[in-house]
Amino acid sequence: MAYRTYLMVCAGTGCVANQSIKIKDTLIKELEKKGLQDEVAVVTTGCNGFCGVGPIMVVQPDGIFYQLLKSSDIPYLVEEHLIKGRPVKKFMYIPSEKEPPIPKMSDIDFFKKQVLIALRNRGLIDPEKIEEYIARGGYSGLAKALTEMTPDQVINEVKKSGLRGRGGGGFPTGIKWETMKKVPGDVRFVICNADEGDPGAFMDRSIIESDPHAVIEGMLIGAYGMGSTQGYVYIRNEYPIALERLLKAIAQAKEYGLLGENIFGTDFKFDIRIIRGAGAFVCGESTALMASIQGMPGEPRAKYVHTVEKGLFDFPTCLNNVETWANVPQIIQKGAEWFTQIGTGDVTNDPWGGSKGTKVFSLTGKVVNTGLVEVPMGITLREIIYDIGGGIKDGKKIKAVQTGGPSGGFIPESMLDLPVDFDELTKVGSMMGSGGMIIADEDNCIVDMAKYFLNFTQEESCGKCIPCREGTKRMYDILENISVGKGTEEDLELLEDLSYMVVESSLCALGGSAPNPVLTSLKYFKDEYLTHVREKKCPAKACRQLNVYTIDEEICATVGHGCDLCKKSCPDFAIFGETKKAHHIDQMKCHKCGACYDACNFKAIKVE
Amino acid sequence: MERSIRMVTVNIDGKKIEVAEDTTILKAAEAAGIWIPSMCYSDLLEPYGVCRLCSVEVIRGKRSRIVTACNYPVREGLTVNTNSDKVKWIRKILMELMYSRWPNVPVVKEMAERLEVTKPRFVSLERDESENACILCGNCVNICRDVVKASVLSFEGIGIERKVVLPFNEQSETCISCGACAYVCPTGHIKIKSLETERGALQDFYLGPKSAINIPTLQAVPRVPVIDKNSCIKMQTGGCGICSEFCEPGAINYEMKDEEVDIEVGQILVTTGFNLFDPQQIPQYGYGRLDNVYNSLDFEFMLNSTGPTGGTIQCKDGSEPRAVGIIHCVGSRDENYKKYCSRVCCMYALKFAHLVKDRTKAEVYQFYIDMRAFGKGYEEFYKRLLDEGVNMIRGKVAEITEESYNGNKPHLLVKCEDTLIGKFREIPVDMVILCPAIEPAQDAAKIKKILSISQSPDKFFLERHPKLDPISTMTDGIFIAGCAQGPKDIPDSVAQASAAAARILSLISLGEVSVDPIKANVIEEFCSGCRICNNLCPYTAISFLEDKKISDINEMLCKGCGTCVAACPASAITGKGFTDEQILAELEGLLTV
Amino acid sequence: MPKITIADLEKIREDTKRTLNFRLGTCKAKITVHMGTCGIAAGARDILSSVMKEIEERKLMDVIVTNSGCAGLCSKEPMITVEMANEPAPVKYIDMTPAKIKKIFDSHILKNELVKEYALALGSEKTA
Amino acid sequence: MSEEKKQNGWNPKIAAFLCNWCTYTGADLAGVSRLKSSPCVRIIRVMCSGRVDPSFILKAFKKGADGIFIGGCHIGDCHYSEGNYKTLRRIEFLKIFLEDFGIDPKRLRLEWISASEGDKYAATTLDFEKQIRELGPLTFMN
Repeated sequence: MAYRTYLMVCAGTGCVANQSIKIKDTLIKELEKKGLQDEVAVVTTGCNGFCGVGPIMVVQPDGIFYQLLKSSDIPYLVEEHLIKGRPVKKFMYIPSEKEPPIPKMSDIDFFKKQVLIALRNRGLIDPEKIEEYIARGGYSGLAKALTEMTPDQVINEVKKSGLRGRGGGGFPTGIKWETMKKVPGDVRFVICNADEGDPGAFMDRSIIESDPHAVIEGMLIGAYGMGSTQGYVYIRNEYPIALERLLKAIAQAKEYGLLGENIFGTDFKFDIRIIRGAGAFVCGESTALMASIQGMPGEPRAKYVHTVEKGLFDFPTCLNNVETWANVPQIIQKGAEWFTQIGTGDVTNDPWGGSKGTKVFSLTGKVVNTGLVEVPMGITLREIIYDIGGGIKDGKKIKAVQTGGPSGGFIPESMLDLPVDFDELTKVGSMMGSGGMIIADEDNCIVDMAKYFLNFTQEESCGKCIPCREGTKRMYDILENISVGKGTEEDLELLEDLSYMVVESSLCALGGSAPNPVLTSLKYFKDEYLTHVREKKCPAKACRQLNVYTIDEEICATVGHGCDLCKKSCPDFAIFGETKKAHHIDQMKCHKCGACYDACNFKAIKVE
Repeated sequence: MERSIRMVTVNIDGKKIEVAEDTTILKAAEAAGIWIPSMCYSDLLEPYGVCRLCSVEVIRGKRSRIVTACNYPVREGLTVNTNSDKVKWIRKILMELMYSRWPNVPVVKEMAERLEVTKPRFVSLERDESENACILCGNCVNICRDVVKASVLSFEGIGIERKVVLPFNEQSETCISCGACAYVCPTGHIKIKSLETERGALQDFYLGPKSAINIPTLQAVPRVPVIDKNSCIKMQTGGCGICSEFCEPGAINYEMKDEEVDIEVGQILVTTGFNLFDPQQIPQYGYGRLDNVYNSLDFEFMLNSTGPTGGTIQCKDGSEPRAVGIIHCVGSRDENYKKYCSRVCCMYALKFAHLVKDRTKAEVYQFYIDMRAFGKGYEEFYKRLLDEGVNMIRGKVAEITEESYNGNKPHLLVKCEDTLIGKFREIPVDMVILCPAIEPAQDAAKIKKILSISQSPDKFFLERHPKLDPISTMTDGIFIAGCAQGPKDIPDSVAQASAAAARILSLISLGEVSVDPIKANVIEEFCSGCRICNNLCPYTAISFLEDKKISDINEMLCKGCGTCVAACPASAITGKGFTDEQILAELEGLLTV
Repeated sequence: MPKITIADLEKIREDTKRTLNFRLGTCKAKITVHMGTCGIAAGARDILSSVMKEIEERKLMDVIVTNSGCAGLCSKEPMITVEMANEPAPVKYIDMTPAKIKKIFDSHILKNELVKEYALALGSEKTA
Repeated sequence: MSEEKKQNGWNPKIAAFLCNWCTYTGADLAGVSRLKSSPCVRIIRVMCSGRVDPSFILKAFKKGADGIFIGGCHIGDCHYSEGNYKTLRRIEFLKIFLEDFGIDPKRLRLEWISASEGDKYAATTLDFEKQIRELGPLTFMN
């Protein structure tokens, strides 16, 4: 039956968490009530990327974008838009109070500057139907590779495309595949690293949720190129929806004969097994991941013998990130030339020469439009934050951008015109990493943020080697002292010493990159550290132990009428004053926990 | 396909060295006499690379990199700088980290001095001041998993919480107590505890576990190493196997197993020997309870030059005893224990006395009931001892207790009644040697049942005739000799053994054995095939002939007991020598007088 | 589903192409049925279903149907606007009946000839 | 006739079947150690107490034996390992229907005497003789 309209309801984890499934059910019920169920189809799609304003629905073919929907809005919306054909302005995206709402999805600047390769099918297909993926040109890349290209041609194509690892290392994928191909032996493995342990990063999750077949086709092509017959997807158990969709996709692929024996009639056979990660951040590292697949505890080993020579079960193994695999079908289908047009640098003779293609970033933090953006390499940070991200929330001033998750670094406001690509970011001490991009504004304290990231890596360290286990703990203790006012200037120097030592001598990349947040924050925000150390003050007032909490007598008495809320909330009974009169804080007893500041609804508590 | 060993030249600290490819930098440097610090490296194990102390700077083209020497395989044209400033700086901070967490571990302190690290700039919150703290080097976990293949020890917890644990922190059954982890632990954090408590000298001078492959004693015949099955790792879990690597002639075969071999023999000579009576059954003597109370076997251990003390007579605390008491008839000639005299104790007790006098300046007291020096030259030896000043006290020892005068070292007090002077005496000694009774071997009853020979009341095997034939038993072809027949010393045992051997050889030289004629046989006509007798015979001599449908007796197996003769309802079986007619005739003769 | 071959791949792509194009809005012709309150009163609903039926029967892969609010000329309802990809100006038809719809499909949609007698005017209002 | 025999010099006739390995050797030991045992016991040597056929016992009573004594090895000590088990079985059965023949079961006695129990052999024979004397001679109505 031909539908005249399609309601694309986003079913990414973000929107599902905001009840988008409930909205879908109300929609179906409403359409049946209005008798439109034969004309209007409801399709659940993967994540659209604009998670900040979920639950999202896009009405096709007119391309109208609705956001922040509630199931109570549905009857009105069906009536207005689907029956009377009038798009409802109330639910559209409003860039800011002054500007009018923007109906068309393509006009919203969050989407305008994005170039979709890995996420090209997001919001357009139902990820649980293989036919829709095929309709979008799916598996034609595999067909082309299997029937028209030899394995070496496939590898060469990827090499020429200048594709580099999207997991964070940025190692040219073509070279990795080529070295693996050279190693003798017929048993070899291909692994997709969907562990994604960084806090605040959800690119891989969205790719698998919106378009699982892209990853499967990518692995099939890679396996054909490298001559592997067995693939593994190591996916985090904390991604239930992605896991479920991947399992369905694999089942459908098997049913269609795209996985298993003699695919497309050729003698190429390939199978994929899912391994569920138990949520250890260290298992994102390749050798630890392989140890985990082998049933051993996730502990990295020295990579002096590369995993492409001796990896899983001591056989040659090629491990790539989800996004890397997702790019491969497009490269094969549209050719390396097309891929090199996007991105920076020149890769014709040196694959390290530039960063080609696009990168998916999870834009979070103090930015207006938080969500998932896929931008061409070479775009500047400023464009991402201001054009796509819609600038800083509540008009605050930006302080720093933290890229690459806990292994990345802080980039100060002065360097926002830095084009985003592997080499530029590493030059300033940060790293592309998996793609986490957290925006910090003036209210964020750099010491506190560095402490947060270091606490994460220190807790997630596998504890095998001395520098990472002991070094990061000592660094964390020093940062802890600084944030409670016990830091000294030698501490800063010691902190730098320890950081360099940990970077240089750690056994694996986790230890090698854990100090990056500290190093970059020391490099660009030395002054903030000094205020913490010298004046024992935290400019952003995040390190509570350094604040002094006093009550503004006047506001408390008149506006708050001495409501006693703060007195009740104070754990140390440091607040005195009868009801109806102004209260005051006994500085001796106050342990600066900030409970009163949070409790007072009239902002009577002042913090210096 | 095995890659041929290619030699590569490597430049370490300016020295050009030729080594096989894939050897690690650490080994190559060692070959060139260059020292690289390492804490978690052990030759027995795959390099684990966790302490990072062996970090060195590797220069390839213009890029230099810090790598760990213990597991970095060398390649052609590699230049290594083991002492650049950067390397020294990294090692210094690494050492500070370790030193602040484990300040009193000797291995760490020593390495810290060597790397000139005196005082760490910070204090580790996880400080562990004990000398044998675990420094998480992982050697024990790795050796247990890779070499011993028992995988008992493992790491638990990640990051700073990481520690080595036994499964569920309990004594694990899969641990084969091979001691490999204790051996390989650099700080002595793991100790081996002997669970069962041996008594006497074996316990006091316990020298710790022997290696699984050892020569039992230097006087062993044949003097070849043997493998102790329960403590050999290869036999337990299939790991290790180092001894076969080092045995050039390749004489070690792990597959050899104890086999049960059936040998056809004509005669059996039972020389199962004796056991020493366990003196613990006499609590008053305090054996196993008090220190320095040994039985004669323990003392023999001490006297033996290859024994635990190398021949010197010493108390448990190592000092030389000032006085030694030797007690005869412990358990022998005693109504409550063994009524018989064990015959040999008096003489070896005198030997002990002589050796104590000879090797130490100790006073010797012999507590005896009757001095039985009956053998050739024995009495003269006894006289010699009296001249050497051994104090002979005739009386059975009542009790041994532990005393200490005004607080100095406690010593033993032997209480007995000296029947020659009619007084009750208490003699302070430092050491007591008990001469326990000789009792039959533990499994004597089992041997008796198997060979169907009989035992005398004192449980030694019963000889056919005490005077005329002490070496054969009631059963033809089975002979006994030595202490299996009763307590006796070496000369008597040798005499008996030779006699038994001679008797057996005479039978062998005869070539045939005269079988006594008393046999049973079946009269075919009478036998109705009722098969009552078939399973009656303990020697399964009676079989059933299917074709003739009658029972038949195998002459060689039949011992002539006649039970089947009496049982046969048709009296179809006659017993030669004891036929019914003969017995009835005897009856006739006896009763008609 | 037997082992898929390249041909099957093409076939599946064609079958689901229509739904996909729909989603992207790329098409040859676009028919908008005006369903303001007056339009519905004048029977715009059956016009819409008849347009859908026409598309169904003719298996047109690239014709999009949308509805919109009242076009302003209530007396002439039910009205539809037909926009052809290659023609610049949309055409409004008035007093539609299922029969007229069929005629419009035959000539305008398929043969690109305007049906003058039903057409009200070319072009559309200027929007601010 | 039986009363006078009892008083004036009647000596009971006791037939004894002794196993060659144990009781017969025990009897020999008793003799060697000069122990006093009952003279009226007339000994028949058999290789094993299992050889004693119950019919012998009946025939012996018929031939005028006043008491019958059977000596074998202790259970478990039998030279032929199982002979004495069979004897024990047979004698128990025999005792049951001795009464039917008018013979007092006390006239038949089975004892386990090992080769070294000379004293036990002597004591048992004396006791058995005393017992038979009380019972008096065995008479049949013919």
